[in-house]
Amino acid sequence: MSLLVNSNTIGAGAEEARGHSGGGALREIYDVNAQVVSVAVVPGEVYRAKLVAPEIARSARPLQFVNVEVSQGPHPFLRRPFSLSWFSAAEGLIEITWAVVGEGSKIMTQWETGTEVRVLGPLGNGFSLKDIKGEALQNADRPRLWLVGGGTGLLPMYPLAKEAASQGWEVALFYGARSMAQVMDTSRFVKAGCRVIVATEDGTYGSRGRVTDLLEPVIPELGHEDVIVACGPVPMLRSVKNLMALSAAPLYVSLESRMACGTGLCKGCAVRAAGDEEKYYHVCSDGPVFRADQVELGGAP
Amino acid sequence: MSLLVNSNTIGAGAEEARGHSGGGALREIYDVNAQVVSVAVVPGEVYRAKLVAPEIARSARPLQFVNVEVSQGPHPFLRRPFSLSWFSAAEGLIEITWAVVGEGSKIMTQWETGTEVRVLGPLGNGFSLKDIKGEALQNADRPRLWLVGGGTGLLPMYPLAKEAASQGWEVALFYGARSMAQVMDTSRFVKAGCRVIVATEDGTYGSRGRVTDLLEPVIPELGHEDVIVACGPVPMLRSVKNLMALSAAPLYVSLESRMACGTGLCKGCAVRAAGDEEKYYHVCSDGPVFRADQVELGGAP
Amino acid sequence: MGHTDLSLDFAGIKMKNPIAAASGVFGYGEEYSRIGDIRAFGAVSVKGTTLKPRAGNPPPRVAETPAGMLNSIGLENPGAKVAAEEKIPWLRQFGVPIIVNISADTYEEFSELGTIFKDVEGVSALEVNVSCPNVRAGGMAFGLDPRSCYRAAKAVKDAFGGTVIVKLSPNAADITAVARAAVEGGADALSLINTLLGMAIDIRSRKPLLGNITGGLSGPAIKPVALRCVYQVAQAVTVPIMGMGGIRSWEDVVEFMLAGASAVAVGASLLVDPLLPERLTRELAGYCAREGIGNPGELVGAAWR
Amino acid sequence: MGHTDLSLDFAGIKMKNPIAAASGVFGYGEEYSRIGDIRAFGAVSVKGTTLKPRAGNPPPRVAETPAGMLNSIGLENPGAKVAAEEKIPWLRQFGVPIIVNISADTYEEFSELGTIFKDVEGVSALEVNVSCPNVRAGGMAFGLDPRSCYRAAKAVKDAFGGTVIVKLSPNAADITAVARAAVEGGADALSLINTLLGMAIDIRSRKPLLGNITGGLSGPAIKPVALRCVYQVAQAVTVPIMGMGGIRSWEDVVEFMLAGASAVAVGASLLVDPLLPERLTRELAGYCAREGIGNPGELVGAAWR
Ligand SMILES: Cc1cc2nc3c(=O)[nH]c(=O)nc-3n(C[C@H](O)[C@H](O)[C@H](O)COP(=O)(O)OP(=O)(O)OC[C@H]3O[C@@H](n4cnc5c(N)ncnc54)[C@H](O)[C@@H]3O)c2cc1C
Ligand SMILES: Cc1cc2nc3c(=O)[nH]c(=O)nc-3n(C[C@H](O)[C@H](O)[C@H](O)COP(=O)(O)OP(=O)(O)OC[C@H]3O[C@@H](n4cnc5c(N)ncnc54)[C@H](O)[C@@H]3O)c2cc1C
Ligand SMILES: Cc1cc2nc3c(=O)[nH]c(=O)nc-3n(C[C@H](O)[C@H](O)[C@H](O)COP(=O)(O)O)c2cc1C
Ligand SMILES: Cc1cc2nc3c(=O)[nH]c(=O)nc-3n(C[C@H](O)[C@H](O)[C@H](O)COP(=O)(O)O)c2cc1C
Ligand code: FES
Ligand code: FES
Repeated sequence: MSLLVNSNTIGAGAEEARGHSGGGALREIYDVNAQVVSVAVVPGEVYRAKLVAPEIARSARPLQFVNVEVSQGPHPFLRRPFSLSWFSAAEGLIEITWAVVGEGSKIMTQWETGTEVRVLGPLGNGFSLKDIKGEALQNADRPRLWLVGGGTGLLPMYPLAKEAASQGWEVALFYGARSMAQVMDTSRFVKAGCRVIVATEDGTYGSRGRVTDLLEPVIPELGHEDVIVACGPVPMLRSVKNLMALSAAPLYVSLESRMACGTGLCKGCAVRAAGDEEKYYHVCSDGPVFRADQVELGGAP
Repeated sequence: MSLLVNSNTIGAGAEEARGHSGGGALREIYDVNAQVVSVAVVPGEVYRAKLVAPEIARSARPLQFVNVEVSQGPHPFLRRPFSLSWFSAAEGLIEITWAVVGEGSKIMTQWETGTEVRVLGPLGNGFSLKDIKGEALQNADRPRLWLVGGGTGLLPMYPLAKEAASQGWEVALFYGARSMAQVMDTSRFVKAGCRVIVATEDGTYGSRGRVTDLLEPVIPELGHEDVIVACGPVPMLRSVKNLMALSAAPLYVSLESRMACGTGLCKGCAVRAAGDEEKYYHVCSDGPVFRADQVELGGAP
Repeated sequence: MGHTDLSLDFAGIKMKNPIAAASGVFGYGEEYSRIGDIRAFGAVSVKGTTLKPRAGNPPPRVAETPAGMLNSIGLENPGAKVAAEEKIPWLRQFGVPIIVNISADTYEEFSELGTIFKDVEGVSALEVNVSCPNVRAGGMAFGLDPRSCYRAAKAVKDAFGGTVIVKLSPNAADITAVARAAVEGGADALSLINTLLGMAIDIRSRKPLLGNITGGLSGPAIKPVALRCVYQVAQAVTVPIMGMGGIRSWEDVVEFMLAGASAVAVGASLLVDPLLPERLTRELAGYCAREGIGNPGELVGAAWR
Repeated sequence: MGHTDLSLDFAGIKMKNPIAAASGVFGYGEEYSRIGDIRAFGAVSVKGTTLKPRAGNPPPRVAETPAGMLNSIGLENPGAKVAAEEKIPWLRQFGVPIIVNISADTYEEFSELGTIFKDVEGVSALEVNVSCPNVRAGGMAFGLDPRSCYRAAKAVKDAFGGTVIVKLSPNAADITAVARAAVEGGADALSLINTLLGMAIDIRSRKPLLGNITGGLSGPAIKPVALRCVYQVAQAVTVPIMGMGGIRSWEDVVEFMLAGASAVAVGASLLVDPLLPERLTRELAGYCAREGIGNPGELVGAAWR
């Protein structure tokens, strides 16, 4: 099976994919001094900001991310990785949406219109329909994209949902959150033409249960015309992977990991290759999107 | 000669002055979560903020200072010492006025009305007329206070000027700055009834020259009814000390030094005692005000 | 969510809570008594005390660095006699266990210091500073080499008899070897870490910023090194450990305990936030209550046990 | 305010400017070529290379700390053969001096590595990593003890013949002794410092945060330690020094030069600010012009000369 994502074979590791043919860049990464044009608190207890970053917006793909400077002083030292929750090449804008979990994401809540922040991107392989022109899918009448999102894992999938829906794919989003307060706005998915089914663990919104409970009943239906992309906490990804074990449909997972550079320089963002104790992929450069069967989802990051 | 400042003999060192009589505090120091009520850029390229700090305002004395938290994170790590440029027990307010020289003073320019900052004070011995009821002065018809200020050294002397003027002292301020842009507002001194004479090094404001050029002609006039207090860069203090060497009038200098605690805990703010290689005073607890003949003004801080 | 008891017996020292004042940021308590309540500490370690009075190093003595500070105080202290006859008796009134931090250039001096403080009422322990980077002769050298550390520990233990804590240097190539030697020499407990040797340069003058050229680095910047040292040493010895190095939040306290410290001390952060011990004690109790921890002792060494 | 020439001859390596990429934050340049211009560096030190390929340590491999970071990459690299046959030939095209950072568990391996890179075109120097805290066998141990360091340096020098740089560990109790031993062993230059051994603990899981438990501390937090090491070593040897540890501004570069470094390298800060070398070079030139400095070499060691 050769479903290509970007120019890299998904999860194939940097060496094989890059070759050494004279320094031609496979993609370009820009360090942009981006101005914030809007920032707001949106449903789900998350912040959302749009920034001016034409170079990044122009070359971005769904499920790519950016590395954001949160301080100009020596602390906090590292940049923070955030997925592109939306971007527009035409407008030259990118959008990130974040939960406040620690020091960096808290500093970012002080952004206001006009604030300038350094943003490095676009980063990662991303995931675009162009990449998965596998034979099976080409023959399908109406290919279907199933998105499975947990928590903030919903965010990066919107650009992909939009792309797919606009190309005539049938798109469904299964989305799970802890409780109503954490449920993020899914209306943009709906507007894009996507079917949205939500579950909360405590049943305060949508059906009661986990996102895998939503997925389970449809698994027997899945075949070669289907593609599944999951993004969320590792335990959720593991459950999805287990559920899908016997399905013919390819499953892709988008991973997170602790990062320093976000660009492949440091080899800090390792994730173990499935079934090989002595091989690692790098989430920032080989991923964040991997074929589920290529990575070990054993330990949490 | 026993001109007492605060309860400490000026420059007498902690051991002699404090005794060990049962833990009674000689003064109290408060760590206050102070709200900024106003902040402005004022002449002389300095910022000025008033803060609500009733405990500090109530017990503050002229030439005392506070230690200001500039960050809640681990960097910048140390607090910054700033003199009280004004305070009012009645209003429960203190004021600090600062030049932007580095990381901390720059962060402080982001303060706005309502910002809360931790402020520790009042710190240092300070200098009040109550402390210098020496015999000579008691006999004087109209005691005179001569203030000599260089650069930001002007700032802490205003509370003293006001106190002296209101108690019938004749008060004169000799003030030197580099150039017109650095000349700070002296109108509050004038309003308090103080004679103000200014020099700039380039002659763009007041007379051309250094503050010592202003002082030199009056030195022969000085006698037991006079007290001189100087505050500014060490080279200026050294010049003033040399000029005054043969004068009968007592000279006090207010010093700065690199500090960590500002409260006497760390012994970091050492200044060498005059004529004794093996003795140090501490600017934050023995000072900042010293009798000029007690400290070595050799090296810059 | 039951009641949390923060008290502990640290090598015979009865601490109400596990938060101590590190040596050198508390003097002998007089200055602190004007700012905060000395009773907030579980124990206090007084300024490094030498046989003879010391004036300390030439200024400047402190410099700020990224997330930390350098100091080269140079053990300014009034000497053992004044400490024993005036400082300790005064400090005793607060009823908080007093640890006397001692520093010396020779084993004989260490022994003499042990003898002097043997009979001073209210001294709960001696803390042998074999790790001060700020004095020329001796000081840190004892803490870099297991044999010297053994002898220094033994000299103090033999003379003093009571609880001896040896304070280790992170500048040692193998801190566990030095730790074991200290325990063999008679240490009842270990404290770590002292400062890392560092310096700052003033680009305007083009010269070292500190009067003493080099100084000791402390504060949050060194916390990862301190945690590593505690984690290693705690597994190498059986005596209790007082952990320190960059502690400024209750999370830091918990991390040190997980690494293997039974008690912790606040150093540089006390200079910046003098009321820190009260806050740490309150927040640690809150954390324990939330987590259903009866005594924080349950956490000690959990990261490797 | 005349023209400033930033170039230098660093132990035979012709550097256009004194700003190098530190080993481990630049890989072999492929990733960097997608972000910035490799020609901006005065020299580049490639990822620590071992005889056999290494997969590296289990994740998590990085953690943020106050003003710095920990890493435990564990020398993930494709091995000397791939480096020599594919990586270096590719990197050569940029015309920037290439320093190959090598790591080994035995003297024999060091010697073999020297032999392998002897005949590789475009290798300006070998950098002997006797200071990596992230691999179990060997690694840092060579850098803690003068004798082992001497032997490692000699093994590489004898086999390689060309310029050998020995990279020192700040974890040594006496770094000057190790430095002198390296020079005796044949080092033509020294680079320092490698990371400090540290760790982080996750209070939620109550376990070490890094998969490898301990890691190397770098970034601004360690700058005072690095400056001190450079200041001490520069006075103990006559070979040139490449200084590193927390550099992220032109002021830092000047401080390292004043301490005694002829060239400097950017490590962790490159991860955060990949275009840093261009900015540093520009700002250093600006500073020199303002100060009337013809070549920054004039600053080297001024803090103690
Ligand atoms: C590829 C990628 C895409 C991401 N996209 C999003 C997004 O769109 N929206 C969103 O809310 N979050 C996203 N995250 C998680 C986000 O990066 C972290 O929540 C954020 O870094 C936390 O920073 P902090 O300073 O607030 O937390 P702190 O805990 O103070 O951070 C300390 C260090 O740990 C790292 N860290 C902490 N949590 C995580 C985590 N979950 N994953 C990776 N590193 C972490 C930080 O980057 C920092 O280096 C993404 C992570 C990755 C790797
Ligand atoms: C008792 C006292 C009273 C003072 N009163 C005033 C005042 O009223 N107005 C005013 O503008 N300045 C005053 N200063 C100087 C003021 O403290 C420094 O300008 C300020 O600390 C600089 O901080 P920064 O972060 O901007 O500079 P940085 O250079 O980034 O600071 C780095 C470190 O050096 C210390 N430092 C830098 N410059 C000085 C200095 N000149 N003196 C002491 N420490 C320094 C800082 O406190 C900090 O620890 C006073 C200093 C002292 C000791
Ligand atoms: C200003 C200052 C003075 C110190 N003096 C001493 C001392 O006299 N004896 C000693 O053993 N340690 C001394 N130390 C080291 C501290 O006790 C502590 O071990 C170290 O600073 C690490 O902790 P921290 O990061 O919390 O400061 C001193 C530290 C500072 C900051
Ligand atoms: C992610 C990372 C990987 C590193 N890998 C190596 C290495 O392979 N070989 C080596 O000699 N040093 C390695 N180092 C150390 C750096 O080269 C440098 O000596 C150290 O980080 C101090 O500099 P800094 O504070 O600028 O990062 C690495 C550092 C980092 C941050
Ligand atoms: S974060 Fe540096 S390689 Fe991925
Ligand atoms: S600044 Fe700590 S004693 Fe003065």
